[in-house]
Amino acid sequence: MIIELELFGALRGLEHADRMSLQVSGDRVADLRAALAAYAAAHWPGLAPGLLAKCAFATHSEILRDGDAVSADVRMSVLPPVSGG
Amino acid sequence: MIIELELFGALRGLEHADRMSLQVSGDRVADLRAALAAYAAAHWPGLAPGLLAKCAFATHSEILRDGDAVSADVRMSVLPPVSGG
Amino acid sequence: MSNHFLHVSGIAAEKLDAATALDFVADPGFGGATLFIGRVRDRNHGRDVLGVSYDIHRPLALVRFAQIAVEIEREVGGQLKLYIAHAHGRLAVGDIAVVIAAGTPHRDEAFRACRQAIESVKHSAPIWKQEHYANGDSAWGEGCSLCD
Amino acid sequence: MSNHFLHVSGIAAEKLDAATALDFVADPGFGGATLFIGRVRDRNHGRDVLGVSYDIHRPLALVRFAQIAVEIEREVGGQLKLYIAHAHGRLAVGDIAVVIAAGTPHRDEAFRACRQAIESVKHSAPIWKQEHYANGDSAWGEGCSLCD
Repeated sequence: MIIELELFGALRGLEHADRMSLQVSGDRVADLRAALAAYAAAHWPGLAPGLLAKCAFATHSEILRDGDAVSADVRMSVLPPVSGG
Repeated sequence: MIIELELFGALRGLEHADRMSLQVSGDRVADLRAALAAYAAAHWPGLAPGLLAKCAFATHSEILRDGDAVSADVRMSVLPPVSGG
Repeated sequence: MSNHFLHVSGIAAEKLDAATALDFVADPGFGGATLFIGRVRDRNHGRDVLGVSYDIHRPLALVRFAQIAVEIEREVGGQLKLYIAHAHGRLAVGDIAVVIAAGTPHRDEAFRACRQAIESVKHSAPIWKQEHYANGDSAWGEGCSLCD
Repeated sequence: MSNHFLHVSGIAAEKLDAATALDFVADPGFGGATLFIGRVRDRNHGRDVLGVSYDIHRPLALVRFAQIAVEIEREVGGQLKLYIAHAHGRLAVGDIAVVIAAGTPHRDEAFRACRQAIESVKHSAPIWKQEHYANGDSAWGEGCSLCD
């Protein structure tokens, strides 16, 4: 399915955009994570090693775990390690 | 000798004044403390038991100990337990 | 929950303000109020900093701020008013990035609440800092992963 | 020592003010500032309080505030701006009795400095509080002895 992604922090600069769509095989966060890793390997040469593994995936109300389900109806946010304050 | 005293906190209310003079036999803070205790026993019926023992004696720049000297030339302050903030 | 003020400031529209935070947490029954202000520094890790840009996931940040308030209320275990506000967008050196205030009956709870709030905001709120350096470079902060 | 602001406020002439304290401790090199405000509460030990009168030994209080600043500078071990001000005279419920602010490069030092300052002021500065109750009574605070 196609998942709509919203990007934050360093990821916006890597994609040169704050939104993107991604073809995902499977319906879990882990599948989305794998699909994004494959996309990043092809398109984000400036990606810091290990950064994607530290990114969380979230809806607009909660952070999901790798075993949670994703749906084409729900836009997902990709959250790099946070550095507010 | 005669020592001039400046009173603070509850002591002002007991003496109904913020200054007093006291005849002291001896030249140490301990002698001043004893003289004030004798005066209080005669004139301060509302004095809380044990309060005078917790009072410190000070110049305008430092707190003195019982063995330190006092002088008729230096006005002393009597400091009850503190409760600022 | 009316005793929590949860806010993500749009820096273009309004500057963060300590007085607003302190007014919010005042109460006739409260003897202590604490405040933390985080500002943009002119140096970090030995580099000259001209400014900082904050990126925020606004809806998720407000959810997280509300969770932080509930966690602190449980931890402090008594009456509490809490104010959390974070700037969004580009800030210059000296500008206020975050304001946290806590009001409680006694001072120990106010200090604990304020400290816990800033630590939680820094470590778990969906906010990202990009530093802009004097030499023209920019870099995103290292940060804390939100994965378990 | 120019980084310490040591002040006993005359309440008749001026109200204590958080903004003044925060401005004083700001610095381009400082990322964190903390503030503590102590206010007069409407109840204490179960009694309704109408107001408080503070008596202060002004010269000795300024000496003690300066000592506290030096102690904290040694404890924190780095750059520090510290502001200490205490009201003198009669205050109503909600009025500010004490304002302490600390600015440092990083937040941990700012929290430690602010907390140590208010504890030291409360336990060792020559200041006395008299509470005025709704029933017309007044009472001096129990307090900490300054004898060794």
